[in-house]
Amino acid sequence: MIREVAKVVSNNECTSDVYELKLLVPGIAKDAKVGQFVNVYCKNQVNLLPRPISISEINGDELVLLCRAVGVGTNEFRDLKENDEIVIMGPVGHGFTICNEQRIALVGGGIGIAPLVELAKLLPKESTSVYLGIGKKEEVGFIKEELFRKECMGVKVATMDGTYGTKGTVMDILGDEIFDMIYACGPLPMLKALKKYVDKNNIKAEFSLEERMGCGGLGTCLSCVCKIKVGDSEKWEYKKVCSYGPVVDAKEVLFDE
Amino acid sequence: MIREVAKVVSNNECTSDVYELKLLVPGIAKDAKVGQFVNVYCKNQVNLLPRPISISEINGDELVLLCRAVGVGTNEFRDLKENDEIVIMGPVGHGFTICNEQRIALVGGGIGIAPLVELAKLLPKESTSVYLGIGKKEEVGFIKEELFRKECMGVKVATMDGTYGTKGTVMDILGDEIFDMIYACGPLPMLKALKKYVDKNNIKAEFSLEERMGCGGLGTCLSCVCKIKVGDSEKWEYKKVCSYGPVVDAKEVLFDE
Amino acid sequence: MSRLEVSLAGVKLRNPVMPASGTFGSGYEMSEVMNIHRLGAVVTKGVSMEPWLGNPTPRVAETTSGMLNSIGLQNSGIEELIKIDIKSLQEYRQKGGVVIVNLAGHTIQEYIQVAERLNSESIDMMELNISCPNVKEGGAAFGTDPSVAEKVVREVKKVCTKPLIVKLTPNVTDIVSIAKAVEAGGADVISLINTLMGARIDIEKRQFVLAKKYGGLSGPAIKPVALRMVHQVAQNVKVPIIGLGGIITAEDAIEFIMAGATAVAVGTATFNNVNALENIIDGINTWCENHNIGNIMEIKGVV
Amino acid sequence: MSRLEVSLAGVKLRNPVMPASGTFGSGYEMSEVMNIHRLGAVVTKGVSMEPWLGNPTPRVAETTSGMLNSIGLQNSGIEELIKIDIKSLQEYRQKGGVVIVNLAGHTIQEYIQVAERLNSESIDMMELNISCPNVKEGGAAFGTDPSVAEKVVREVKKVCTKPLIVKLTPNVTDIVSIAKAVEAGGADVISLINTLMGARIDIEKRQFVLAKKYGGLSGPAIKPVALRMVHQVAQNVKVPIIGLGGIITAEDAIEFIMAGATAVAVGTATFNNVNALENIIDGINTWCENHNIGNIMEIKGVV
Ligand SMILES: Cc1cc2nc3c(=O)[nH]c(=O)nc-3n(C[C@H](O)[C@H](O)[C@H](O)COP(=O)(O)OP(=O)(O)OC[C@H]3O[C@@H](n4cnc5c(N)ncnc54)[C@H](O)[C@@H]3O)c2cc1C
Ligand SMILES: Cc1cc2nc3c(=O)[nH]c(=O)nc-3n(C[C@H](O)[C@H](O)[C@H](O)COP(=O)(O)OP(=O)(O)OC[C@H]3O[C@@H](n4cnc5c(N)ncnc54)[C@H](O)[C@@H]3O)c2cc1C
Ligand SMILES: Cc1cc2nc3c(=O)[nH]c(=O)nc-3n(C[C@H](O)[C@H](O)[C@H](O)COP(=O)(O)O)c2cc1C
Ligand SMILES: Cc1cc2nc3c(=O)[nH]c(=O)nc-3n(C[C@H](O)[C@H](O)[C@H](O)COP(=O)(O)O)c2cc1C
Ligand code: FES
Ligand code: FES
Repeated sequence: MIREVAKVVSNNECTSDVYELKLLVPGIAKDAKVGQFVNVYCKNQVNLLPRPISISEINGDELVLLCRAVGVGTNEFRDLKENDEIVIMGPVGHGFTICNEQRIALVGGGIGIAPLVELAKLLPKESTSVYLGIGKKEEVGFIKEELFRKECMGVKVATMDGTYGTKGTVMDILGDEIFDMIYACGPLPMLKALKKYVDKNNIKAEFSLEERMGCGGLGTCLSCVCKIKVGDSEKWEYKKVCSYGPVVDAKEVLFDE
Repeated sequence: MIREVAKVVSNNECTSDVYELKLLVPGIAKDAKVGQFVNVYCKNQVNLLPRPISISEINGDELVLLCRAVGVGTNEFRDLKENDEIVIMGPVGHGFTICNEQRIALVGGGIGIAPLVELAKLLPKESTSVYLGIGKKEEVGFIKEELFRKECMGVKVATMDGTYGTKGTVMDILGDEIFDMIYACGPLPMLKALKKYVDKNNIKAEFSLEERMGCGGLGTCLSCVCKIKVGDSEKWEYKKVCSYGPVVDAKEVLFDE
Repeated sequence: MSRLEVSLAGVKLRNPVMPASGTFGSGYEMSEVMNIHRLGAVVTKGVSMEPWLGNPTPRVAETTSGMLNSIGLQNSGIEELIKIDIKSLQEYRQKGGVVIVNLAGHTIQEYIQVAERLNSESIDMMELNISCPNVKEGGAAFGTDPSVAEKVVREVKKVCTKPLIVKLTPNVTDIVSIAKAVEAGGADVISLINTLMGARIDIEKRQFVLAKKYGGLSGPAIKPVALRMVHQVAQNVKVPIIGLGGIITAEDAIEFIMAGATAVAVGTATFNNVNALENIIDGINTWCENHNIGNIMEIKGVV
Repeated sequence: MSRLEVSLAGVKLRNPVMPASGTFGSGYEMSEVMNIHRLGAVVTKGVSMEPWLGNPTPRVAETTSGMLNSIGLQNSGIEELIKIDIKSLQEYRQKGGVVIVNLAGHTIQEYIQVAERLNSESIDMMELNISCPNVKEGGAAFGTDPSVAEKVVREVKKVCTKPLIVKLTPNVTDIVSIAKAVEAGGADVISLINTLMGARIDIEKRQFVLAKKYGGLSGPAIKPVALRMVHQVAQNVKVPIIGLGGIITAEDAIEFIMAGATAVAVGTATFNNVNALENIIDGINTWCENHNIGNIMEIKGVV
């Protein structure tokens, strides 16, 4: 993990609030692995905390981030222009484990699609199907359907309002398919539903989690914890999303009701 | 007084730490009078208070400011580029009163020279002599000697280290000249010395004062006070530099020892 | 009742936004740069019986996202306030504005005198400042001990014929006990917070930036402390609360109302932007519109 | 004696800069991103006798120039700390680094047990945290009443064989009386400040950002309060002081030393910039060089 000044290669608007940021950041890119994240720091000095953003793609010296503008930080980054500089720290955390199962599903909800892009490239095309859930048709702008189609054997999309693909959530397009392995990232309600699904069907799965962070993955502040089961018992302990995760074994993780 | 977004016309380096900022700011410029000041606000949101800066020149829709980079704010403004925007409020306060005396001196110390530039243009050339005190030769870069020579009948310069003009302070070049009116702006020690001089010789004088400001001239916070004599007695009261001043009658003002 | 209308101890405000005492002069100074008729109330700077000189300068220092002040309640005394300031606010008041006068005193007796003097004047409420960190006697000395605070309020309440707001200092271990004490003493409204005591040093000069060393910290830096105290107090008293401390935006103001405040006051923000108060009023209104809120009090204390 | 060397209750530090407890793990986590051997001391996160679970999430919230935390002293207990954390710091210690363990407890008895257990370990000092705002019993409950604070310190001091630092909470009316009390109780060093209690509300969700509602405010926002308290305490006690609260730059650190601190600690700054501690050490050194200062203690308390 290092702190590095990244240079903006490009910053493209995908939808009204999602943008794709390509950064030249050789030191971090060299070590980056699929499913890890980086911290982006605000220029505005009133905002001290790091903004954790998943690594969406790793292209040589460059990292691609897919960001949704939701607050001060992500709005600040939206205004970055080519050649601007921005401070980044990473790569952080434990990413996805590449498996060699036959029937693999990538399940992404909203901006949680981001870390699945690199993953799609690394998994065997013929084993991997993609299930994406978004709110409405406009969001097709960031889901990289083309890329997923190229790298995987099928892509299904659900929209909440039914304006594109199937109407409903990503759970609705998973249907009754049988999988050996599911990789997922997305909003908490989606992960909760998936958790029930994989537990019930006894499917292996890895979830990429989100939690508010203080130190941004140094592992020193203990702000970003999630509940992880201890052995096979009912017991759990708080583990750090930033360093134990962000990707965790779905069997281990416990969500609050 | 209005709040206005100014556009930077130009920003030129005069010396290693002084720069000349030309601003297109029609609303404020229209009302601006010699000796008044404006407040410049920082982009950096951690710095909330206004930076009071004298109006150095008024040219139609444009104001010229002469700034010395001494801290966060004045360093931020130093980086302003052509066409950048910056928030300004003004014009603020009571400026200099134009007189028609025969023997007028403009006395400026360091960056205190700034408000005297416009004043030099307004006073009759043949009555007005200029006395400028600076630290060292390099600072000749901002004192606008040419302009003063054009507008006034003589310019004398003193440097602390003797590298330009006379060695010493501005008090040393005033010598034994007799004046009817002195206009002065500069560091406190200079004003204190001048105050003794004009009191002793019973010369009319106006001083432009500095004090730390909260509201920046709205007159609402009472942070910027100076001691002003009440009538002819020994008594004094605190008056606001921002609205009673920044230019005050030298006879009225009291400096702490 | 209109969307932003609120009521403080029976006094109707057209909206819950007012300037914080000491940051707005007496209001008329601001007429040049803003439309003061838009304000829910105007709160004048602290006034004492006799004129007070205030503290030596520098009286302000900038801090990260905040500022320190040690004005020391400079004011020209109650007679001058009545003659000039209150008079100049009459047009505002006649058009439906609420005028609140902030009271300063070195002794209980002085507070009482000021309150008595004001009873017959054309003002709507008085705000008792028992929280100024910048004067030796009076000020915060009265606001840090529950029994002293209760006594001051009770005594002033005996003479004061207008609804009485009591302004609390945050420099205490237990804000709830102070709030309960002033409520018991008869406060009609509680306002909080005044400034936190702080300092800044100029390391090149090797001295404090403020002539008086310590001053009162205000601005966005203190907002989390203010918000916590407003919530704590709202949970424990029945009288309405005016919340303040670091409000810069409409969203900040809404946080205070959700924490339990009935109205809010804005100080330091105005120094950074003369339009702050108007922007906040507009912003609250828009937010309520977008969230289908009929009257702002629907979100009071919802957290 | 080198330029930056200072001494705290007989313990020599190669420089006056250390991380703030709870913001640096136990130090070894940071070895990946910085050279911890440069630090004057390492202060470990708070440790209790048994493992503590900590609070539900969200545990942090950003505020203007600051942050709130309500970690709740999650830790794996003293045995784990000794086995893993203290062990991993031995290389640092052998090379001249000072190891300080921060103690947490729900009861006086628990503090005593932890201190006793640590006496025989290879550490240099203990820091008693009687100021954590995020746990119900213990923590700040011990730090807000002078007589309770004195008692806790006296009892721990009876068993503790290492120099004892006592860390104070700023959420009090009179920091001087608390400082005097812990000095009377036997504190060898006083550190201040811990966090100010604050809150933040998410107005769209209509709930507090932190799961526990209130949390501890740290970062540059609180620096003026910290600096004022360090100065007040330095004027009134004889034991050395570790100053902290909002230090981001070397200049900030120098302000604390000029206010009377012998050493400084840095917390939130590290979250924003992992190089903060090293930058501060370098910056103090350069400043001293430029100002012809032979040893940093020449400027201690100069204001
Ligand atoms: C491991 C991880 C990976 C992520 N990957 C992406 C991604 O690839 N693309 C993307 O658009 N977003 C991603 N997020 C969410 C992203 O971190 C937040 O949207 C962002 O921090 C919001 O910052 P802000 O300043 O815009 O919002 P504000 O609400 O102004 O932020 C205030 C504070 O809350 C924190 N915060 C707010 N929302 C979140 C959140 N959802 N998760 C964690 N912290 C939050 C911020 O970091 C900041 O400290 C990821 C989060 C995590 C934890
Ligand atoms: C009426 C008036 C006219 C001025 N005219 C000029 C001018 O024409 N050119 C110029 O270069 N400077 C001028 N100054 C000084 C200028 O205001 C300060 O240099 C500037 O505010 C410093 O801000 P900073 O952020 O760079 O410094 P910092 O030290 O970081 O500022 C911190 C705070 O202290 C205040 N402050 C610091 N120094 C001064 C000072 N000398 N006077 C008042 N406030 C101060 C700042 O405004 C700010 O609130 C004038 C001051 C006054 C009062
Ligand atoms: C310059 C200044 C002067 C103040 N004078 C007074 C005063 O006279 N009476 C009073 O009750 N509070 C006074 N205060 C405190 C404010 O009313 C308010 O409580 C505090 O500034 C916090 O609000 P803010 O963060 O919005 O500024 C003053 C504050 C400032 C900054
Ligand atoms: C995430 C976090 C965890 C903390 N944990 C502890 C702790 O375990 N023990 C303690 O004494 N102080 C703890 N503190 C308080 C800090 O040590 C420090 O006193 C405070 O943050 C102020 O310093 P700063 O502004 O430099 O962060 C913690 C602070 C933060 C931000
Ligand atoms: S973000 Fe600090 S431990 Fe995870
Ligand atoms: S700066 Fe506020 S009264 Fe002068």
